[in-house]
Amino acid sequence: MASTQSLLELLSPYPPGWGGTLLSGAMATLAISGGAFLIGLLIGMVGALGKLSGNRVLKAVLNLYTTTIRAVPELILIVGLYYAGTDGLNHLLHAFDVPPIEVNGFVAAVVVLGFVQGAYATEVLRGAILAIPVGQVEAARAFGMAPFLRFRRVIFPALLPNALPGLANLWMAVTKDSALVAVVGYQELALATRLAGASTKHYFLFFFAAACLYLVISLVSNFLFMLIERRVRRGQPTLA
Amino acid sequence: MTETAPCALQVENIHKSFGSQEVLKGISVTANKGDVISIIGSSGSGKSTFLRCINFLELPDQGRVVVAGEEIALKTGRGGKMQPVSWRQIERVRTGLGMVFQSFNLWAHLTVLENVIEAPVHVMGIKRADAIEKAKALLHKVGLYDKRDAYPAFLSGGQQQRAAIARALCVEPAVMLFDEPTSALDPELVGEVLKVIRDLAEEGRTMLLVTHEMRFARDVSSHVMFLHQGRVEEEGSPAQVFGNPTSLRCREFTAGLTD
Amino acid sequence: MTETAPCALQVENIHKSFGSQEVLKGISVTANKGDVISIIGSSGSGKSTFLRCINFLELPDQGRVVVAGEEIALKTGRGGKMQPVSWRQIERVRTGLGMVFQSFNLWAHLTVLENVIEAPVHVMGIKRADAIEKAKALLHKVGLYDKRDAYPAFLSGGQQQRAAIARALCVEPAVMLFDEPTSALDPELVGEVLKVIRDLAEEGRTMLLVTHEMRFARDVSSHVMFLHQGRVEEEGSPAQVFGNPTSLRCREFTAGLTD
Amino acid sequence: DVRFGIMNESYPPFFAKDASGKWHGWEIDMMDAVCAEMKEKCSIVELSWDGLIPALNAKKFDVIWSSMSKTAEREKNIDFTDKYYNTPSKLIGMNDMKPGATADDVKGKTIGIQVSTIQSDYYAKYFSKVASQKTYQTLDEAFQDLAAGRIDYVFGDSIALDAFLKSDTGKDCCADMGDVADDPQVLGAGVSGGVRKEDTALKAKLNAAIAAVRASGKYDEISKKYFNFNIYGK
Amino acid sequence: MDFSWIARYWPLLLSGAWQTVTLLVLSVAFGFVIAIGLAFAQVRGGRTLRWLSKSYCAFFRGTPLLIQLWLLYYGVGSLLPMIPGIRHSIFWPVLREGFFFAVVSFTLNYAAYEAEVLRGALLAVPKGELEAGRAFGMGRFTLIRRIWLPRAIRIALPTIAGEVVMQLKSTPLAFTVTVMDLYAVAYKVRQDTLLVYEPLIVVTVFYLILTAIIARAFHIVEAQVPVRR
Ligand SMILES: Nc1ncnc2c1ncn2[C@@H]1O[C@H](COP(=O)(O)OP(=O)(O)OP(=O)(O)O)[C@@H](O)[C@H]1O
Ligand SMILES: Nc1ncnc2c1ncn2[C@@H]1O[C@H](COP(=O)(O)OP(=O)(O)OP(=O)(O)O)[C@@H](O)[C@H]1O
Ligand SMILES: [Mg+2]
Ligand SMILES: [Mg+2]
Repeated sequence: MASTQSLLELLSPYPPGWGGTLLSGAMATLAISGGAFLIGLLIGMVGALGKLSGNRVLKAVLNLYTTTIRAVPELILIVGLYYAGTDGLNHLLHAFDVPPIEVNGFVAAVVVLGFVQGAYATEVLRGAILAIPVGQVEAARAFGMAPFLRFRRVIFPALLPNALPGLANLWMAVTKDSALVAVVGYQELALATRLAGASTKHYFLFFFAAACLYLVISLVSNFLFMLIERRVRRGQPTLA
Repeated sequence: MTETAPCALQVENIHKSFGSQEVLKGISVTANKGDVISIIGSSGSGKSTFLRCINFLELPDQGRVVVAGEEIALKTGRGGKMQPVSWRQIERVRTGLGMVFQSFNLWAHLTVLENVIEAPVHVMGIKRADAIEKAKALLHKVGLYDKRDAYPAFLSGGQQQRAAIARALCVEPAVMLFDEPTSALDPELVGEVLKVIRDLAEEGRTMLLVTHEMRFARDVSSHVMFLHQGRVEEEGSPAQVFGNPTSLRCREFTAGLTD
Repeated sequence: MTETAPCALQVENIHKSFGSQEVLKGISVTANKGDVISIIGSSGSGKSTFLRCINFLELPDQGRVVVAGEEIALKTGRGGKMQPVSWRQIERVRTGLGMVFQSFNLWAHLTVLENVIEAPVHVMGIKRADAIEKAKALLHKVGLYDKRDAYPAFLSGGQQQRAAIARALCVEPAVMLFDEPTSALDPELVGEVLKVIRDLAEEGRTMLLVTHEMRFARDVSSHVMFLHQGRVEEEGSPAQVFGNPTSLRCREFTAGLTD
Repeated sequence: DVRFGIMNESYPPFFAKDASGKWHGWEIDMMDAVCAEMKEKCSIVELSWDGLIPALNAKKFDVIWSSMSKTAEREKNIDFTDKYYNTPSKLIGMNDMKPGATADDVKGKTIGIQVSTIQSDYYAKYFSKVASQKTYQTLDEAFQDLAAGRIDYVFGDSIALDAFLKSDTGKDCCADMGDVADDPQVLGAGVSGGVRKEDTALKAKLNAAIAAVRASGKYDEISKKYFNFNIYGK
Repeated sequence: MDFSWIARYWPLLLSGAWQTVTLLVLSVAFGFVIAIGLAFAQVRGGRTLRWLSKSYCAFFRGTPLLIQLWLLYYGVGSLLPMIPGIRHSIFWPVLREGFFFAVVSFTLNYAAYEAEVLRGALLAVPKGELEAGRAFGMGRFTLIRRIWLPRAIRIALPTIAGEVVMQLKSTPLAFTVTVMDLYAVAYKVRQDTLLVYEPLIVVTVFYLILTAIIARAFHIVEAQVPVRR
């Protein structure tokens, strides 16, 4: 009977303890979130520059992207892409006599979450770029820097201090949103926790354990973000 | 017909409006190798805007810019405004046009030395060690060697301005655009900068120089332009513009000098 | 013993270091009502720092500041550095010390007019309509009335500087600290500002003025200080400092003026 | 080869996953029995509830085998096999309350019900005029609120409710208030397997297998391992 | 596509939409006020304040909102009835409702995220502009109210808009404490009818409208001060 088991046994990393399940769930969470965050950053960077490019059509398209993608519940995106999407894809492939492919649930989840992250990141980065003193960019132009070089050498380092807090928030949020991948049959930390809770009825124990794992993840990331921020804020006077 | 050597910079009939305000109403200038052209005029008369139009930091509404014989190709875009055909070309041309901004615009995340070597290393592709060598010499020249590892936010106004000058000099552009390069400098340093500009002119570089210091304009330039209400109201040799201007407005403006 | 009227501003023995660099090594100044004191010196000699120490934007390491007879109370804080006893007192005293910054520091989210009325309305508690009235008059005076609804980012350098001057004048402070208020202005406008400063002095206001324009310093001031390597190297009436300086360094520095 | 779709969250004693990732429970045993009867090789596909229907339609598996009640509403979208179990519905409440499970008893009280269960339909039909309800995603949450005194009753499937009453918290706070009056129209359809509408052959095969398992006594044998009453219902 | 169920569920949908909007508005409004305090504590506060604020943010950003809601509702909330007399006090009707706990925990969580954004924006305000304010004798609060905060908020606007939308997307969690927000209604419909997409599409449309309103509102504020590019 579960209630007679000591709590430590429940958390032991080897079955029948649930510790291992939780840990591997945490690893899955990290993998999914990391992938999604990186995709999001990439999309966000392109999106932000696109929005600021002054091209009206591009801007309209990107506005549509950020508004809709942020509005649509992630669940519908994942379910839609994974089930309806692969179905459609395979129909299409069938028409060309290509054998059907199996979209991996993990890949679908990462792509969808990354796509959503991209919408948020676009706005974070757009704000950060707008906060760069315009003269610094003009100086880069005046010295004949091509757009990519300008971005790499001036805009990027100058936007980082402004963008980091928002990006850190996105990272924190995606580590929790990754719970959604359960709908495609992928088990990460949140699901592992509910499973352990439901099986043993020790909800609080496992929720607490999961909270600790999440907290460790975010304390470590907090620390890393702090180091980066300290580095990119070099040259800024402290506010007296 | 034999071709003459192209002049270093030829700017024709630049027009520029901000909203309904027409700031430049057709300004032209031609500069040969080694010319130092001063642009004077009251505050808000469009001097900075003119300089910024030359290297396309502002898109002129109309006009022609030819740098060292190469014309910057423009096409008429939407709404009848000019559009460059190729930003690539502009980027290439810009490397030959050094600029010192009125508000310095140093890169805040780089130290003084890093600011100075940034363009040589990353745009011109000069070896880092060589660039540092050259940058150090320049920083010595403007008296900023001690501050080479300081970030711009911790510099005095004059120090920032000197850093900006060193930064522009380090790319050794054929044409230099100076926007009030001595506004934050003390008389001694103004003298130093004057010397630097003279040396550069002797080396054959061309300079466009916006300034409020008439004395400086008189001493340094081969040609002076007086901008007023978007037009060139008066131009000629310093002696003529300061000594014997034809325009009443110019006479008023330069009156202070002879006090 | 009868008490004499307190002098408008008394600053004694200000010391200030940044890291290991000692920028000010004991600077003092006393200004009576209506005095115009010019501070000259080479770039990086600590002029701005000195002004900023007076209204405690930089905390001096050591020294005394007395404004209109009220001494700003300081205590020795951690690490032996001075600490104000009450920031409240400093805030109150600052309302009597107008400042024009070398880099203007206009508030970017407010239009020119809003910048000018900000302090009168929200610090002095003047009625908005009255403040606008006054601000408009001031903007007329500095020739910026047309630009009153523009945001600072869209102004030329000289226009920004004039906005900063109008902003400082609008609070009608007893003591004004000007940090190179004419650096971005053309000769005509410099003349205007000179007139404004003279008028203010006649009204009995006290002014401290950092400037690189020796001519301006000579014409406007009742007293001139020459800063060098953190010390007052030379001071006295303009005639004396510019005409017959005792210090060799000062002689060199002002040499340009008599050209 | 038949693939069974099971919700990936445990619902003991019907299905639950242990820490090593193995599934067990009454419904799993039942599945094995049905498969043996059909002479098919069976596999489990686990998905969250949200994924079950789309995955069924996308042919990622063939039958939902996850304690899903058959209702008229649901039958519009998928087909159901014959029922394989049906448990009574009952009320539990704070132990200081008077037992009874009629509309009169619950008058003015708050009843906790799991979302989209046959009990919530029953509530709508019989109790909604006199009592108020709170909707929970899982019964476990409702139990906690009952123990905390935020609601007066929990109305649900008797097996889950009895399990709670036997637990440490349940023993202390709450008591059985009795079964509600039966209404076969609402409560009677029972739990069955869900299949795609076009899969009539599979449906027939499953129906036959369920009937055979019932007839052979295998059904009672499995049930005895978990329950001490007849879980097939009437 | 089958939307016939709307005929039966529209009262629930309406009340769900209302719950979603109130949850969002209340938590964003209260959360923003708290965030301002937290951000300034980190930027200007002494060592203790800074540490407290940092820990607060680390905890609330570091743990899932769901777990915070749980701890509050099933943890703290279930201890409440033990306070003598509270079950008969006038507060009980509010205190026993999941809605109250949802608002509280959403507010606390939103504040932590928003504080981080504001902190960055406060640091991005050019130092000179603050000095100008100080030089004119602005007191701490005048400076914050007139210069620092408005300037920082403008810098952070795009990010703040994103955080508000994210908060909207978090409201479905309130269902775990029995709040029938719009998403929960859709969930119920899906369970009842086994329709996969249709109920979610209704939610999506509603979210889209809300998001468009939020984006528009922020855009209007953003456009008030033109930026030179
Ligand atoms: N980006 C802009 N948008 C709108 N108006 C502008 C912009 N830049 C400059 N202006 C206006 O154009 C006019 C000319 O500006 P410009 O900076 O060229 O003047 P300037 O001659 O350099 O003056 P100063 O000597 O004060 O620097 C001014 O009235 C200014 O307000
Ligand atoms: N915040 C700071 N941190 C470190 N060093 C500083 C800081 N501010 C100024 N300095 C240094 O202090 C010295 C004096 O600076 P200050 O701004 O007072 O010079 P200044 O006399 O106003 O010069 P200028 O005429 O160029 O404006 C300079 O060498 C400068 O680099
Ligand atoms: Mg200019
Ligand atoms: Mg200075």
